[in-house]
This record gives sequence, structure tokens and C-alpha cells, in this order.
Amino acid sequence: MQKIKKVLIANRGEIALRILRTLKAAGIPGVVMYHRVDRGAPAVREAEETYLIEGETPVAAYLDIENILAACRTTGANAVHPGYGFLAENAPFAKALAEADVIFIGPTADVIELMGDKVSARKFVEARGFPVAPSAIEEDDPATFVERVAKVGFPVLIKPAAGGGGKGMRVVYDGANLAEEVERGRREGERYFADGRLFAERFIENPRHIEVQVFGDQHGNYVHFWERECSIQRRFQKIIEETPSPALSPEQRQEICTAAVGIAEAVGYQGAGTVEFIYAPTGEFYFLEMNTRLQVEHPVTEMVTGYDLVYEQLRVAAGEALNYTQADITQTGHSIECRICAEDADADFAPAIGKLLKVREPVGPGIRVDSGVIEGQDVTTAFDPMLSKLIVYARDRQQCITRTQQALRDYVLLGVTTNTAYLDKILSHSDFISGDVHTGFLAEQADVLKQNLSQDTLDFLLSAAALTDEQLCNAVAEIPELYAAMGHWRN
Amino acid sequence: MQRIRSAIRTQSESYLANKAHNEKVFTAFRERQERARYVRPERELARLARQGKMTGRQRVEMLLDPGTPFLEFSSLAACEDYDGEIPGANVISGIGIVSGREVVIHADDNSMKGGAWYPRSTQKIIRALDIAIENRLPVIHICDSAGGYLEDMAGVFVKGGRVFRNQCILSKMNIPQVAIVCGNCTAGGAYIPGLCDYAIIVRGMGAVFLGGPPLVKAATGEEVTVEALGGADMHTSISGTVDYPVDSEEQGIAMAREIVGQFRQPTKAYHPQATEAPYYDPEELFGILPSDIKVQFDMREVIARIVDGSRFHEYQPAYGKTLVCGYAHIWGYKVGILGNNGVLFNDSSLKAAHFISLCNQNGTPLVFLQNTTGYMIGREYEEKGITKDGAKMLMAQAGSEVPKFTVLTNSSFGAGYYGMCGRAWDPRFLWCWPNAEMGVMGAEQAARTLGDVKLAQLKRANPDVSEEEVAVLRQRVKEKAERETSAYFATSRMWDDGILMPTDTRNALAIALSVAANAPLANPSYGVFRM
Amino acid sequence: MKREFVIGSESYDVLLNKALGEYHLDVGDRQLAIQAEEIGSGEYFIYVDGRKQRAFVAVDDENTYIHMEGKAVTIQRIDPFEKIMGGDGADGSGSSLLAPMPGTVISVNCEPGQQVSEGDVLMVIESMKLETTVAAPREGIVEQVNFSAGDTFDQKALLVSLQAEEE
Amino acid sequence: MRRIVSNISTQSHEFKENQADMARVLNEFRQLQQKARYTRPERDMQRLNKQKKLFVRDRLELLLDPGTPFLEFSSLAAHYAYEGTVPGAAVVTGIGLVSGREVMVIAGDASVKGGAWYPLTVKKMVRALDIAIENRLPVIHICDSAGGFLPLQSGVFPDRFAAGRIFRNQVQLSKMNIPQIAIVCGHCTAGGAYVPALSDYNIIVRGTGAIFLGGPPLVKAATGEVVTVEALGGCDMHTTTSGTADYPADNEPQAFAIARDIAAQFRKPKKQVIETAPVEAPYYDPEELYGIIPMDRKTQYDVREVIARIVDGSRFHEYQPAYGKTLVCGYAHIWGYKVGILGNNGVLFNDSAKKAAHFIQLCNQNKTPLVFLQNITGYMVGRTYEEEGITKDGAKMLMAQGGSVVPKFTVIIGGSFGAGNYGMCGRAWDARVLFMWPKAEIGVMGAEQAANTLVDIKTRQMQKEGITLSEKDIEAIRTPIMESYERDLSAYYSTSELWDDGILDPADTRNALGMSIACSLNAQIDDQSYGVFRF
Repeated sequence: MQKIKKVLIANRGEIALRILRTLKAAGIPGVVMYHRVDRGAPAVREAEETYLIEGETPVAAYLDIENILAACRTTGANAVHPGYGFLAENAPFAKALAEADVIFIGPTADVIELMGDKVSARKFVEARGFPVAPSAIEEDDPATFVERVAKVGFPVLIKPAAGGGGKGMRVVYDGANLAEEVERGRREGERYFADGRLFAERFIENPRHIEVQVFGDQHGNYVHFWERECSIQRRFQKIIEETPSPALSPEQRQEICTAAVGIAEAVGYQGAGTVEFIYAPTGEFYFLEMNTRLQVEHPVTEMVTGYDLVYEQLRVAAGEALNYTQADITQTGHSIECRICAEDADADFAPAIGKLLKVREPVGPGIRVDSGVIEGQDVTTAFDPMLSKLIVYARDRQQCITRTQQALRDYVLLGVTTNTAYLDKILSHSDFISGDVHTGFLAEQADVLKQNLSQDTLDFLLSAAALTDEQLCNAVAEIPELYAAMGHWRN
Repeated sequence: MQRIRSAIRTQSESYLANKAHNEKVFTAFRERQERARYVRPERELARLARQGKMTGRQRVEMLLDPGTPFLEFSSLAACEDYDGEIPGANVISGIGIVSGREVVIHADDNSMKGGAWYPRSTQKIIRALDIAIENRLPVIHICDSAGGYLEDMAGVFVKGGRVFRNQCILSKMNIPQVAIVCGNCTAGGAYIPGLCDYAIIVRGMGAVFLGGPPLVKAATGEEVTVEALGGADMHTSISGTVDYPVDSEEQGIAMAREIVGQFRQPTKAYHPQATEAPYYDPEELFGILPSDIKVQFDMREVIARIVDGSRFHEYQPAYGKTLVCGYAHIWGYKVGILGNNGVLFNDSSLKAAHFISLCNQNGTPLVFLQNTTGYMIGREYEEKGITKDGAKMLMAQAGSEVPKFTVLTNSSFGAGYYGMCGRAWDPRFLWCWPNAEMGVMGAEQAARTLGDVKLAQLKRANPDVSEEEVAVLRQRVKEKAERETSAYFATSRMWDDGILMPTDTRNALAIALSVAANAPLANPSYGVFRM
Repeated sequence: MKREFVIGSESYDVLLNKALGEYHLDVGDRQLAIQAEEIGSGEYFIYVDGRKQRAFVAVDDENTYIHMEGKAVTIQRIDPFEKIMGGDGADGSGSSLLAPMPGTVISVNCEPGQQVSEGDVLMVIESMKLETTVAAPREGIVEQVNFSAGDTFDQKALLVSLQAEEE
Repeated sequence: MRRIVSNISTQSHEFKENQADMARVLNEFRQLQQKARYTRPERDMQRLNKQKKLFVRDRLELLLDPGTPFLEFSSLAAHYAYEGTVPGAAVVTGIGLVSGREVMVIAGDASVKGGAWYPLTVKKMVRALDIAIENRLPVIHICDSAGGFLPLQSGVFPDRFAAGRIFRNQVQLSKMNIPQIAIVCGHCTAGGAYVPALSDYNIIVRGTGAIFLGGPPLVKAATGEVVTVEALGGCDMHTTTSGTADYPADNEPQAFAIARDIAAQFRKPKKQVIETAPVEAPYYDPEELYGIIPMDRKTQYDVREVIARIVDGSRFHEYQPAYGKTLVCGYAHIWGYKVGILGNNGVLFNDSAKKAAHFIQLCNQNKTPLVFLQNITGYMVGRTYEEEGITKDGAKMLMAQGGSVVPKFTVIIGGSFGAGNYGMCGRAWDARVLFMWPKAEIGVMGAEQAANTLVDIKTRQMQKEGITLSEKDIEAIRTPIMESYERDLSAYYSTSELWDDGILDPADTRNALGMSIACSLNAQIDDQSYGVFRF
């Protein structure tokens, strides 16, 4: 990897740390850039070299291409790892780096451009014979878009042409307020992605979301690292991912993975990418989109295959060839990832803020925590509410579930409301255990998944709260023993 | 010290009218006092003669050093209780001189109902003992009582214990007591000699026992004579409960005088200077006090007729003029005087608080001459904080370490009575003049307010009330209000230490000042003044 | 001593006392014998009527965060007496804003009929070479403004009045 | 310390009979107390409601530390007075905890005649303040009174222990550096205005509280000025203009919260150190007292059985167990506090009186508070005892008891007759508190004896006038006298007149004493000193 001398990590949180760790292990110097609000974050603390960036908002700072170019110039980094989110799938960014002679650790700009645009990606894939759901693309004829959407058939899913991560997506069940929803979707697209173009496709009831990790090098080699099941979503965002998918038979698995590699090959994909599919209860699957970057949930793949995907990205970016074949990549055991988010699951996933007063990560066989926070850190609404990821590996799914549950229970995060208990609740659900889930599962089971406290637990909680309330205990200590012993006595 | 210049013209019409009115008031008082002291039913006196006993009053006279004063307390106690049948509440008490020592004397008045103790009797004894405690005066008890008045035992018993409790406290304070047992001391009464340092018993007349012969018989069946059970010889030779046997009351009194002669003379906290008679004749007070309680008079005129040489150093003469404050001497004793000259305003209250603090600072006893209808009311004064200014006066007054003496010269109404050291505020002595009135409000106002309330009640019950009925009701309420605000009503209940002739005030205060000096003065200290 | 503990939308009134060395917690009409043993920083054994639980506890000004039985619960703590206290009443919910001393009006920042919130600056005055803001003591509607900028006023002059509160 | 071995059989017929009788008596007591505390005419409660005022009992609960005791005094004061129309004498007094501090609470009860001060109201308030002075207890006044009850003004106003004494006592407390808080929830008019003014801290409730020497009607009558309550003496006037009141409060709950905050600023008292031991509940159930106290007051019973149900672990170190056996003396602990107990087991003889004098001196020397359990018909009469000097031996006991510097506590558990009442620290002897059990009686002599004596006198008078009375005539004279005496002897009459600090359920005695002892230790105990003992 002589070509890569120093890598700038153009991201934050857990992924910045995760990339840094691989760099360190590979002996490649890494630079962590950060905004002031992240100055206490673990990646910043662990980095040997850091670079302070500024922006109108913290998010804007991380999205500012100039910042990154300047950072490379200043630090002498000749490669940039974008992580996921922010500028990871931004073609102009990849272009700008190329112009500055900095290696972008990811696919080429034109591939990003092609696949990053849902509409063009879809057309491209469809044209090459891969399965795609009925759809309407605004760009084709913006004037008739609403009518064409209606023709796709309800329910229909409207989403921004650019974008991902579920932002700005909406399901419309009938034509009554379709125009209005379209307009709203456009506004959100503009707001999130500075791109108001929309795209609509048939909404498949109770679908699963299954994706395949693919990899390509600069030498025409393409492999997949098997699938990931990502059906557990709240507000269109994944919170539990696992592999292998409990839904697929070996044949189906083979079919879907082969299709994914085919698409990667078709676009000449370089580096790590993910091809996402909608998997209907009937067994059909449709191409959904391709994410031209590392995924949040990539660790489950690492767990069952044994590969360090970031390391592989570096190698590909450095121009090295994949030194393994598809046959070398085997799926062993089972892995589940839980996204630990600062949010109140019982209050419609309202983002939670506060100071992390106590953090204690779970440990044990098969447990991996990719965390972006440490004790004492303030959690704000400046960024995504995800604090860390808990990734668990076990020989089989059943053991993996119970191991994950135990790890969630052992995961102490105090000061900010998190979803650990909610995740635990999901893992306890009989439908989850039997693997019988779909992307609407959480919404459908919301009531079942609400927390409830037994009388016994409540007693302990109130007792703990009372006994650790210093002011209360001081006030109690003010009461002379005699009177306390008599209690509410009246003569 | 400057002499007060009296503005009184003794030939003026108002002076003469006042004098005529007051002479009637004062004569009535004197007559009432004489009756209480000396007039007794024939059979009571005959009984005493039969028993060979002196009256209580005769005993007191014999006990005192000849030619010396006796400051009697509450001579008209109980005068409006028990249908007026228990003169002086069957107890004679006061301060006198015995063998050159100031002492408190408590003598049972055996000339009515055998000297039985009524609730007011024990109250009067307790007050005398309180005076002894406060002023560290030795006490001589002349015991001759039939015991607690059974029909009102509830009123006597529980509170009566204070007599004996006070005796223990006196003993603990190293203040000696002598008992002369001239009659039976039964039940609780037995503890009077029992708790005295010195007890004398008259042979054949005195007896001390917890239960007399009838009670013993009822309780155990034992039959025993008075003498054997608790007579002079038994107690002085066998039980040791009594110390000195004597053959007669006269001998007993002589023995008591000899005992008192052994007492250590007290160390006085302050001493008098050379004295001077008032320049203005105290008798002129008769013409100064108005015939109508609502008419204002200048308290300086009263001061001029009480203090030495009528000399008065007035403090802050131009400020808070409704309260006269200043220094003077009474029989040579320096005093700070506070006298009302109208309603108490914010400034008068502040002046009082200041002057009282001064007197505490320089160890000057305080004399309060009350003629007050209270503190000023109304928006302006409330806004200025009349309540907290009044509170300052109360805080200084009640926090005083110097002895305080109060004389109710005319009206004493509302909170003014409190501020000017009313009964609850522990003046060493408090006297009323015969014309004085006291109460929450004046009789007239009280009658009006209460009359309105009663009338409203009456009208609710019977809407057709006749004019006559209304008049009768009003009259009844008025009479009751007048009676209850009078000095006699007060003195009967011992809200004071007796009614005093205005002309006697100077002497009474001097004796009080002298005995008060027996207790040491503490350094000034106060609570928190609400500024 | 009492606390109101709020968990989610539920509120629990508890009373803690310590008698003869033992803590007791009254919850409703039940009384629990309770005890806490700190076994590490922020880590406790909690005993309730002899039963034991391990708990991690963190506390900030308003809330107590407890991790117990595998889940974290946020408990809001309310001192009922402090709750009653609310504002100290010192500025009062009075309606009349009187001049604290004589002075000059610098600016008038409200007009009659205007809705104001507690703390809104109604007027700026100057006296003794100091500028002072006259703030609304409570929420309400301005009734009267008695001075304009440049006017002088005496001590206790009524500067601004608010409409009386509805009963 | 050894445990008392009880000889009571809770299964015995006698026990059960006594228990049933006590159940009846206690039931009556509790009903009376409940009524005095809570039963009010509908219109009075409506009036309070309309004025947005809280009921006095609710005010107390807002003020006191939650889950702590309140030792109420004289809940049945004025029970027999004013035709029973002034329950509790229209004021609630007692010791409770506020912000962990022991305080005396004096709360006007505006639900009774607008909280007007009757003579017994004043007596109860003065008594509460005396307790505060003796025990150095901060005082919290809750003021809500219509003022002195005018028709009885002579009983309220002038005497030494009348209303003036309230203010005089307030000044003494201030002088002694004992803080006071007044919470002005209603009007404080005339003298009443001084209650807040003489308090170190006062709080006034906006809209309902007012302080003035003369209210609007009086002002109008006196000067013609027409002025509103608020302008004359309302919250804002006094807290901003006159400075007579310190803290404005928007409502009563807030006022009480402020008071609690103020109390939290009080310096904690330095307690007199006495011997203590770890607290232990009585080994014998205090409720067994119900079956121990005989139905007939005249039946003798062993006071040790009472002690065993009051003291820690029922443990008692008996002093001189073989001498003067009609008086039981010894050490025990109550709520951990070491006390010396004197309990009657019969008439006081010479030896019992001397034993008492000796034991009291011991307790004074080692600073051990004294508890007197009165069940006494008096000192022994008769020639033998007089010759032995029963009076001077009794006087020794009085001298030791009256001269005591340690705090004294008296509970009248049975009869309290004659000089026995005095010797065993009756009301006049400055017990810090004095309680009665519901069946207790107090008087010079028993009702029967008194009635007989009076009937004797009457009969002799009639005989002198030549009239002979038949048995029936005598009964007709005797019966009403008996009835009136019995009433006057009863605990209810005593408590009505405030001769005690309240009637206690016997099972409450331990707590009442525990609190009283704890409070008494706020005052330091002097070195011992006595008067002269007559030997």
C-alpha cells in the first residue's frame, strides 16, 4: 500500500474511530478532522494527528469540501476515507479530491454519480435485466409525475432521487393527498440533499430489506461478502441488522448475492459497496438502490467472514488486487448489530440529549462495540442520534440473539435516554426470534414493544432514586432519629 | 434638674369641678377599703374572742417595726367576687419592715369564714410570694386558715400548688421564710410551716397535720386529738416539724421578730440620693385628673406631684410629644419615667424604645404612668410601620433588665396598655388609681360595639323589638362594660397589686424602688428589633 | 422527606425516612425497608425488603438515571416544597411598578394594552447616575404607562401598572 | 438493666374486663378529639373555602416535615367552656419538626368563630409559648384570627397571663435568641398585629393576610378615613412600604414552603448531653396497658406494669426496691434517653417521701430527667405519721422536687389527690409537660369524700335550724354534688381548663415522653442546688 501515505478521516463518531483503528493496525498514519463540538470524542482523543474544521453549523463543517482539501494540504494526507454519510457518496467531492491528487477511498466519481442517483441507478440496473419494482421517475416528465405515480399503484413509496438513509421517504396509501405529499417530499429532499427530484415506486407490504456487500478492485475482480438482513427499521431507519438473513434459503441467498455481484460488475465498481433489495413475502426481490460506500452495518459481515472491510477498502484504493476469490469468502456463524441511539423509543423516537454521565460497555465472547462516545460527553442534536453499535457474534442465530440481549442489558449508558431496552425488547419478540419480520414490524408491534415496569422493578428504582438523592438524604438526615422512628405519629 | 412649671390654676373652674368629682371617687375608695379591712360580722369577731385569737390585721401590726410603713397589696382583692363576702380574699399581704429588714408578710385573715382559702386567696398568696421572689424579700407567713374552701376546691387546688412551689424556690434562692402557726395548718397548708426555714407554733392554738382528726378517723378509724396529732409539743419535741413552741401569739410574733433580726441584710443594686419633697402639693392631683376620662391632661402635672422637688429632666421634649420621657427622683431614687400625653404615634414609640434602652444602659429603674387609648391607627401610620415601631417599644420594654413599675392613672386601653408595661409584662408592681379604667377598648366604645352585635342577634330572633327593650339591652350592656373596665373589677381579680390613692403613689413607688434593689441588675440585652 | 419521582408520564410520591439506622420508603400505603451499598463509583447494591439488585446510578440537577435489570430508566426528581415555592414572590405578582427612587425616564418600552411576559423590560430609568430597567413582575397586560422618555418622577411614583389578574 | 417481669395475664377475665372498659373510654376520647379537630359547622368551612383559606389541620401538614410526628397539646382545651362551641379553644398548638428542627407551632383555627381569641385560647397560646421558652423551641405562628372575643374581653386582655403575655413571651424568646416565624394567613388586628411584628421572620399571604393595629371599620370610626384592607395592611403594603412583613407569598402553600426554608436556616440547638442507650421497643406491648388499668380508679395496681410498657426493652433499674415501697423509683430509658422514674404504688409514707427526696437528688446530681407517674391519694395521715414528721418528710420531697434543675415530666395515670399532686410534680411545679390519661382524676379529694363532707356540713346546718333530713332528702342533696364533683375531677375538666397539656391515650405515652424529653434537652441543665431541707 505504498501509494497511501497518510489518510484523512473525513468523518466523526464511531466510524471515524473504527477507520482509525484499522489504519493504526495497518501502520498507516491517520488524521482525524473534527469540529469543536467533537473535541472530546474518542476518535479525536485517540488520533495521533487531528485537524480542526469550522462551519456555520457542525454538520456544515463536515460537509465543506474546502475544509477537507485544506486539511489534506496542511497535514499532507494523500488519501481520504469518507466513512458513511456526509460526503461519502458525493461525486463532486470525489472529483475534487481527484483533481487535488488525493486518493478517495471509494468508487470513482462517475460510479457514484450513476449509482448515487436513484433514478439513473434504477434505469441502469433495469436495462441490464436485474429485477426492479414498478416505478415512476419525476425527471422523465415532471409535469405528469403525480399521474404517473398514481399509475404505479397504491401503496406507493415516494422518495428523493438523491439521498438515502430513509430521509424524506413517505408511503402514500391513496390518491387523495398525493400531490401534497409529493410537494412535501420535494421540500425535504431539498432540505436534506439540496436536490428536490423525486422518485416513486410500488410500496411492497411487509417487505424485507436485504442487502449484499460487494467489493471490486481496479483490476476487474468482483466478489460479494454475502447478504445482510436489515428489516428491523424504525422510521425507515435500520436499527438491527444481522447476517445471515433468516429468511433466505441457500438457493435464494445464492441468487440474490449473484445478482448483486452482477450489478457491481456491470458498473465496474471499485471498493466496498452495497446492493440493496426489497424482498417480498412471496420470495421475489427487487433492486432498491446501491450504496457506493461502506455501510453502518458492515461489521456483521466482518464478523461472519473474518475480513476487515476497511482494510480491504484501503488495499483497493491503493490499487492492489483482491487476493482472494469468491470461494474463499465463507459465511460462518451468525452476527447481529444493534444501533444504540440517543432517543426515547417510548416517545416516538424523539431524539434525546444530555451528558453521558456513565458509560460502561459490555464485554464477553463475541462482543464488539464500535462506539463514538465516552463518559462525560455531551450528546446534542447536532448530529445523528446514533451513539454506538453493538455487534455480537455467535455460532448460531439463537445463541447470537441471547448473547446480544445480555450485552444490551450489560450496556450502561446513563444521562441520555437510549434505546438499549427497546432493542432488548425487539430481540425478545417471538416474531423476531422466529425470523418472521418485515420493515414495518416495529411500527406494527409498537404497543408490544413499549416498556413497562413491574411493581417490583419500580420499588427498586424508586428506592435507588431515593437513596442516591443527596439532597433528599441530607434532608432526611436533618430529622433526628427519634422523630424519624416515630414517623407520622399523632396523639 | 429643672423644676416642672405647673400650668395648673387651683382656682380655675375646671380644677374645682375635677376636684369635686374626684373627691367623691376617692372617698368612695377609702370607704370601701376601710370596710374590707375592718368591718366583720359580729359572730366572726365573737368567735375569735372566744378562741383568744387576734385578727390577722392585728397580728401584722404587732409584727411590724413600730412607726414604719406597710405597703399592702390588693386590699380589695375579691371585692367583686363571692358576693363581696370575702374581704381582701381572706389574706393580708404586703411589704413591711420587721427588725429593720424589708419583708413580705402573708397573713391569713381569720376574721371571715375561719380564713378559708378561696381561689382568690391562693392567687393573692402566690402573687405575694412572686413579689418576694422577684425582689428577694424574706417572707413571714402568719398561718391561721380553715383550709381550702371545699365548694370551690377545683379553683383552689391545682393552681394552689404554686404557693408551695414558690416556697421551695425562695428557699433555693437563699431567701429565708418564717412561719408563725396561729391556727390549724391542714393538708397542703401544713407545708407552709413545713417548707419554712423557721417555724413557730402557738401552744394550744396552732396545729400542723396532713389530715386532721376527722379525716384520720374517716381514713383509718383512728381517734386522736388535735394536740396529739399535730400540736405544738408533738411537733417541736417529737416530729421536729416545727422549731419553736410558744405560749401565745404575742410570743410567737416576738419570736419571729427575733428570728428576722438574724437575717443577713441584702446588698442593694442601687442607692437613693438625698431626697426632697415635691414642690407642688400631691393633693392637687385631685383637681388635675379630669372628671371625664376622655379629657386629656398633661402627664407632666402628675409627675410634678410625685417626684422629688417636682424636678424632671425631660428627654426629647420636642419629639414624639404624645409620650413624655425623662429622668427624675422619687424619695431619692433615680427613675426613668414614661408618661402618656395622648395616642402613641410612630415617633412616640421610637422615642420610648430609645429611652428605655438608655435607662437599661445606665441602670435606671422605669416608671410607667399610663393614660393611653392605644397606638395610632390608619393608613398613613400603617405605611410608616406603626406595628413594627410599637413592636420596637415592646421589645425594649419587655427585654428590660431594670425593674419596672406601672401606675394606671386614668385610661389603659388596647395595645397601649401592653406597650406601657401592663400586667403581662412583669412590672415589679402595678397599681391602679381609683378612677382608672382598663380594657380592650373604652366602656363606651365596647358598649356600642357589643350592643350592636347583641341587638342584631335580638332582632334576628324577634324583628319587632320595642324601643324600651332596645334601651334596656343597651343599658345592660353599658353597665356590664363599665363594671368590667373599672379599677375595682381589675383589683378584685388581682390584675393589679391594689388600688392606690394618687397621693400615695410617691410612697408606694419609693418602697417598691427600695425592695426592687435587692435583686441584682443584669447587663442590658434584647431580642431582635424589627427595624 | 418527600419526593415526587416522575418516570415517563407516571408520577410517584414517595416519603423517605431513616429510623434507627434503617431507611424506609413509603410508596402509596406500602412501606419498604431499603438500603443502598455503593460498591463502585456510581454502582450500587440496592436492597428492598431484603431482596437485592445491582444498579448503576447517575444523577444530574434534574434527573436520576438508573441502569438496573438490564435497562436504563430516567427518573425526574421533584421536591414538592420547592415546587410549591415556585417564584419567591418577592417581586410579587403585584400590579403596580413604583419608582424605587426619584429619577428620569430614559425609554419607554411598552404601551397600554400590550401583552407582556414576566421579565420583559417595560421601561428604562436613570437615577443616581445609574440606569435601571423596570421589568414586568409577571405576565399580564399593560394597563397604564404614566411617563414618557425624558420625564422625571419622584420616589414611589407609579411608573407602569398592569391589569389586575383575573381571579 | 434487667427486664421487668410482668405478672399480667392477658387472658384473665379481669384483664379482658378492664380492656373492654378502656376500649369504651378511649373510643369516647377519640371521638371527642376527632370532633374537636375536624367537626365544624358547614357554613364556617364554606366561608374558609370562599376566602381561599386552608383548614388549620391542612396548614399543619404543609408545614411539618412529612412522615414525622406532631405532639399536639390540649386538643380538648375548652371542652367544657363556652358551651363546647370553641373546640380546642380555637387554636392548635404542638411540637413538630420543620426542616428537621424541633419547633412549637401555634396555629389559629379560623374555622372556629373566625379564630377569635377566647380566654382559654389565650391561655393555650401562652402555655405553648411558655413551653417554647422552657425548652428553647423556635416558634412558628400561623396567624388567622378575628381578634379578641369582645364579650369576654376582660378574660382575654388585662391579666398577667392574658393576651399581653403572648407578646411578652415573644419578646423573651427573641431576647433568648430563639427564632420565631409568623405566617400571616388571615387578619392580625390590634394586639394580634404584634405576633408577626415581634417575630424574627414573617410571611404574609397576598390577598388574605393583613396586619394592622386598627382595621378599616375602626379607622373609619376613629378618624373618618376610608381605606381598603389591602391598602391599610395588606401584603404588598407591608412588604414594600412599611417593612413590617418580610416575605410576600402568593398563596398559603407557598407561604408554608417559605417558612420551611426559613426554618432550615435556624442554627441547630446544642443539646444538653445526658446518658443515652440504643433505642429498644418495650418488651411488653404498650396496648396491654388497656387491660392493666383497673375499671375502678380506686383499685390499686402495680405501677411497674405501666413502666414496663413505656420504657425501652421494659428494662428498669429499681432503686431501694425494699424501702418505701409505696413509691417505685428507678432508672430506665425512654427512646434511648435515660430517665429517673417515680411511680406511685400506694399512699406516700414517711419512708416513701424520703426515698423520693433522695432519688430526686441523685437524678439532679447525675443530670437525669425525672418522670413522675401519678396515681396518688396523698400522704399518709394519722398520729404515728405526724409524730414521725410526715409533713417535714413530705416537705423534703417537695424541696427536692421543687428545687430540681433537671427537666421534669408528669403523667397522671390514675388519681391525683391532695398534696400527692404537689409532691409528684403537679401543674404548679413546672413540669415541662403534664399529661393525663383519660380515666385520670384530679382534686383535693375524691368525689365521694368531698360530697360526704359537704352533705355533713349541710345536714348539721339544717339540724341547727331544727330540720331533720330524711335519707331521701340527703340523697337529693348528695347526687347533684357528686355529679358536679365527678365532672370537676375528670380529666376532661382538667384539660378543658388547661390544667394539663392534654389527655393521652396510654399507648401514646412513650412517644409523648420521648418527644418531650428530646425537646427539653435544648435547654442546658444547671448545676444542682436546693433550698433548706427540714431534717
